[in-house]
Amino acid sequence: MEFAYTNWPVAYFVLLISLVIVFKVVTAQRGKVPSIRRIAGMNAIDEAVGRATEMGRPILMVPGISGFDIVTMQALNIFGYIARSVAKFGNRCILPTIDPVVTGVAEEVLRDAYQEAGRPEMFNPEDVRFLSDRQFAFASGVSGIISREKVATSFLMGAFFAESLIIAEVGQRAGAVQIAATTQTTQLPFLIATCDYVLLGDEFYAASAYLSRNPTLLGSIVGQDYSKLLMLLAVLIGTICVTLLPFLHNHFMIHLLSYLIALFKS
Amino acid sequence: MNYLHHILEPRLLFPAIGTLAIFSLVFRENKMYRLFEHMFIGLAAGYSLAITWTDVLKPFWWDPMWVDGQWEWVVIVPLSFMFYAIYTKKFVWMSRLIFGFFFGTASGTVFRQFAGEYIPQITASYKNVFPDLKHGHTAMLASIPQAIDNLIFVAILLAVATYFFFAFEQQNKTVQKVALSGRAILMIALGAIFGATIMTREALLIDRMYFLLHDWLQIVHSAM
Amino acid sequence: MQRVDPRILYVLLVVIITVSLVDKSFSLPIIPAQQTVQAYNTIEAAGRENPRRMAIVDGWWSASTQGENKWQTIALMTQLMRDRIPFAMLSGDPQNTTLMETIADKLAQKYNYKYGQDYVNWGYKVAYPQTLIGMVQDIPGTLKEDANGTPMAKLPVMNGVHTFKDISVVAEITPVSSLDLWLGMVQGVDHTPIVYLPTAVMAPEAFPYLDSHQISGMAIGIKGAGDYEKLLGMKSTGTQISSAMSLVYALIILLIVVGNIGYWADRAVKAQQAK
Amino acid sequence: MDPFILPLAVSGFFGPVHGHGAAFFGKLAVGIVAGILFLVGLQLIPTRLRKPTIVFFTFMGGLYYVLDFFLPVSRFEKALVGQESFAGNLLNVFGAFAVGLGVISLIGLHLKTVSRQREGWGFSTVLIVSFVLMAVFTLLNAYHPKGVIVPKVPGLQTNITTGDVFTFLFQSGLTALDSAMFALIGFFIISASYRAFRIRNVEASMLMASALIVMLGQVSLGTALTNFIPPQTVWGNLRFENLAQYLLVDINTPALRAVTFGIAVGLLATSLRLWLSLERGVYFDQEA
Repeated sequence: MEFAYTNWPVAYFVLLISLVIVFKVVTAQRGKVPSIRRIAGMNAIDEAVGRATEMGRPILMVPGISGFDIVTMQALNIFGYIARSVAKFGNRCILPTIDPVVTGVAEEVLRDAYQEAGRPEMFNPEDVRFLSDRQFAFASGVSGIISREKVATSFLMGAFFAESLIIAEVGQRAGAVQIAATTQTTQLPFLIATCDYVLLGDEFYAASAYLSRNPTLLGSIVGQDYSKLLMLLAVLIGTICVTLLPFLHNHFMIHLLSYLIALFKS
Repeated sequence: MNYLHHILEPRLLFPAIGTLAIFSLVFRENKMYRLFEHMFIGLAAGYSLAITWTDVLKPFWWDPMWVDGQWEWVVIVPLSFMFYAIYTKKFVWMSRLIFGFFFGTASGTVFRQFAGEYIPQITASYKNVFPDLKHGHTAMLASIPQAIDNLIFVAILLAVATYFFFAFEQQNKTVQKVALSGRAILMIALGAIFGATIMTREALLIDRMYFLLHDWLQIVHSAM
Repeated sequence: MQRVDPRILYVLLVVIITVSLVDKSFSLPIIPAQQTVQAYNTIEAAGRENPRRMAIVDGWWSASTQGENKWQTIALMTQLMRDRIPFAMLSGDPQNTTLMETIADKLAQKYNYKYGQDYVNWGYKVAYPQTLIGMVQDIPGTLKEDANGTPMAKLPVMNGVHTFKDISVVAEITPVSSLDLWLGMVQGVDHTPIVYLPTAVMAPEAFPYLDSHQISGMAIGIKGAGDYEKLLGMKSTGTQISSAMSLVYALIILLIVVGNIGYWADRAVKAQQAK
Repeated sequence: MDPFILPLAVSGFFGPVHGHGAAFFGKLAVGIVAGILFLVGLQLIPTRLRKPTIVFFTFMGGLYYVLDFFLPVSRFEKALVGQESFAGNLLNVFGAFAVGLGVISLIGLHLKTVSRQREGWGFSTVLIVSFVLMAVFTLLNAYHPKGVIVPKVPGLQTNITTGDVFTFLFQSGLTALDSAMFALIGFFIISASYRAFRIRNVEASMLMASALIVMLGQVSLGTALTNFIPPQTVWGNLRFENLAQYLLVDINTPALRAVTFGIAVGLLATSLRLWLSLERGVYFDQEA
C-alpha cells in the first residue's frame, strides 16, 4: 500500500517519536514528575528583570521573525512566564512583532500574564507593537525602540536571522542585559558575541519547562531526550551497517543490512 | 553645475541620504535616523498591505468569488471577525479559537517537515568508519584518511548530542566530560561560522559604500 | 585600551574602505586560492579544446548580493569573451536576467561580441527545475525562444547546440543553494564540468563537491573575484574591493590581537592593585 | 470542489454562479448570513464549554495535515493530497484577513501619537504619509502603471506615470533602506568581534581560534602566511585555506547536526503539545 509520505518507515519513525513524547507527557501529568539539569542563563532571568525595575526602565521581548509558527509560539510561552515576574515587579514589557496574527496572540499572552500576577492595570496594549513584516524594517524599528525607550533588559528568543546582530549590538550599546535563544544555529555565534547569556540549541525548548516546572513540560523534555536517543541509535545502527557491509558474504545478512540502511533513505 | 547634477538627481540623492541616515545609527540614535526609520516602516507597511491584496486576496479570494462565481468564499468575511474579537470584551474568546485553529494547522505541518527536513540528516550521517581492505594495499592506504574523518564525524556528533540531554542524570564523570567536550567542539564550529560570515557581510557594506562613492558622488570610476 | 569606543573602529572601517576604493593605484598583493585557479583553468581548458563550444552562465543573484556576485560575473564573462567562448545566460532569479545582460552587453562592446552570434540570454525561468529537466533532453526545444522572444532557430549562436553534450562548461554564480540541481541532472548525467562562484557564506556546503570533483573549481565571494582578475592579468574593481576586503580582515585581526593584549594588561594591573 | 464545503457540494446549490445577477448576490448574502449564524452559534456555547471548543478547533486545524502525512494515498487521494493547494490557499486567504491586526496596531499607535501631539509626532506623521503613499501607488501600479501623475512640462523629459512614482518609492525608498540596514551588520560585526574574541576562558578562546583560522583561510593574507607549504603533500593540509575548509566542513557539519536533532525534536514535541492541547503553557491554559 502506498503512503501519502511515500517512505513509510520514516512515517512510522515519526509516529514512534511522537508516541514516546506523548507517553512521557501523560505519565508526568499522572504524577511521575521528573527533574531536569540546570540551564546556564535561566537563573539570570529574574536578576535581569529585577535590575530593569530598579533602573525604572522597560524590558524588551522579541519573539523572532519567523511569523506565526511553532517556534514563535514557544518564544511567546517563555515570555509569558517571564512577563509574570515582570508584572509582579510592576514593570513594562515592550514586545515588537513581525506578524499581525502574532501581534494578536502576544497581546493576549501578556494580558493574561499581568492578569495572573494581579496587575491587569499595568498592561498597556500599545506595548505590543506590530512593526513590519519586512526583516530589516523590523530590525530598524526594534533598534529605534531600544535606543529611545532606554531598554534595560532584552530577551531575544525565537528564530532570528541576519538581523540578530543588529538588534543585539544596538542593545549591547544601550547597556541592556541581553538573554538570547534561537533555533537558527548559524546566528548563535553572533548572539554569543553580543549577549550576556545565550541558550544553545534546544535549551530554547527546555526553557519553558525550566521556568514553569510544570509536569507536562518536564515530561515532554524527558520524551524529547528519549527521542534524541532514538535518533542517535538510528545513526549508530546505520554506521555499523555501512561499515560491516563490505565484509559480509552471507546473502541473508547483506540483504538485512541493506534493508536497514535503506530504511531511512528517502 | 554639471558636477552637482548627478548628486542632486532624486533617484540617487534620496537613497544616498537614506543610507547615510541609517548608517548614522552606529554613532548614536539621532533625528535623521529616526526620520528614515519611520519612513522605512511606513513604506514597508504600505507595500505589504498592498501586496496582500494583489498577491493573495485578489488571485485566491476575489477572482474565484467574483469572476469564477465560487460564492462560498464570501463566508470568510464574517468569520474573519474572530481575529478582531480581541478588541472586544464579549467575544474575545473567539480570537483564542481562531488563533488556536491556526496554531493547530502550524503544528500539523510539522510532521512532514520533520520527515522531509530532519530524517534525511540521520541517513546522511551513516559513515563507513573502517578502511577498505578488499581492493588491495593502495586502496586501503587511500581509504584510511576518509575512515578517520568518518570516525571523527561520528564522535563529534555523539559528543555534542550528549551535552543536549536535559533529563538524564549526568552524574557519571565520563558522561560529564564528554558533554563538556561536546560543548567545546560546538564553540569551535560556531567560531568557524562567525569567520565564514564576515566576508559576505562586509561585502554588503562595501557595496553600499561603492554606491555612495561611485554611483552618487562619482569620485570612484570603474571599468564597468 | 580594551575599552576602545566602537565608533573609532567604525571610522577606521569607513576610512579603510573609502581609501581602497578611491585610490586606484592602491591594491594589496593577491595570491589566488587553489580552487580559484582550478576554476580559471577549467574555463581555459574548455576554450583550448573547442573554442566554439558554448558555455552556460547560470545566475541566481540579485541586487542584494551584487556586492559579491556582480564582480564574479564580470570577471568570468571577461575570461569567456577574451577566449572567444560563446555563452548563454540563464537566470533563476527575475532580477538577475537584466543585471547579467547589462554586464554582458557592456563587456561585449569592449570584446566586440555580437548578441545572438557570440552570446545569448535565455532569460529567467519560473519553473526552473522542470526547465532544467527538459533541457537535459533537448535544449532549444525546451527553451523555444530567448529572453527577448527571438526563436532559438533564428540565433546563430545556437547552431549545433542540442543537449548538454554540446556545452563545454557551466558557471554557477549564486547566493543560494542552486548547485544541487545542476550536480544531479547535468554534471551527473553528461559530466559537463561545473565551476561554482558562490557568495562566501555559501562556500562551505560546496567543499565536499570540490573534493569529489563534482565541481571543477570555485571562486568564493569577492576574494574569488579578485583572484580571478589577478589570473586574468587585469586590475579592476574586483581587485580593489578584494583588497579593501583584505584590509578590513587585517583590521579585524589586528583588533582581536590588540583587544586581547589590552585585556590581559588590564588584568595584570588589577592583580597588582589587589596585592 | 473543496472538501471544506464538500458535504453539500453535491447539490447544485453550492455550485459556482456565473454572471452577477440576483442569484449571485443572493448567494453572497446567504454566505454572509451563514457565517454570522456560525458566530452566533459559537457565542451561544455555554462558557464552561468554550475551552473544549477551542481545543476541538485547534485539533481540527492540525488534523488535515496530520492525516495527509500518515494516511495511505491510494485510498484518500482526492480528499487529502488532492486538496493540499486548496488548503494552502484557504489558510493564506484567511490569514490575509488578519492583516488588519497589524495595520491597526501600527497605524493606530502612530495616529494616536499625532492626534495627541505626543513627543515625536512629526515622525509618526512621516510614517503614516509614507504608508499611504506606498499602499496607494503599489495598487495604482498594479492596475494602471501608465496613469499620468505629472504631465510633460518643459524641463521634464517625459511625463511622470504612476509606475515611475512606484519605482521611485520601491527602488530608491524601500529597497535602498533595506540594503542600508542590512549593511549595518558590516559595522557591527567589527565591534562584536573586537569584544567577543577575548581569551576569557577556554570556550571564548576556541571560538576565537577557529574564527581566526577561517578568516585567514579566506583572504590573501592567510594564503601568503602559509604559502610556503607545498599544497600537494600531507603538510598541505596545514595551509590556512585547507584548515578553514576542515573546520567548516568536517567539524561544523556533525556538531551542528547534533544541535539540529535536538531542535527538530523540540519542534515536534511543542507542536504535539499544542495540537493535542496538552500544553499547560500560559496562553492555551486560560479559562476562556
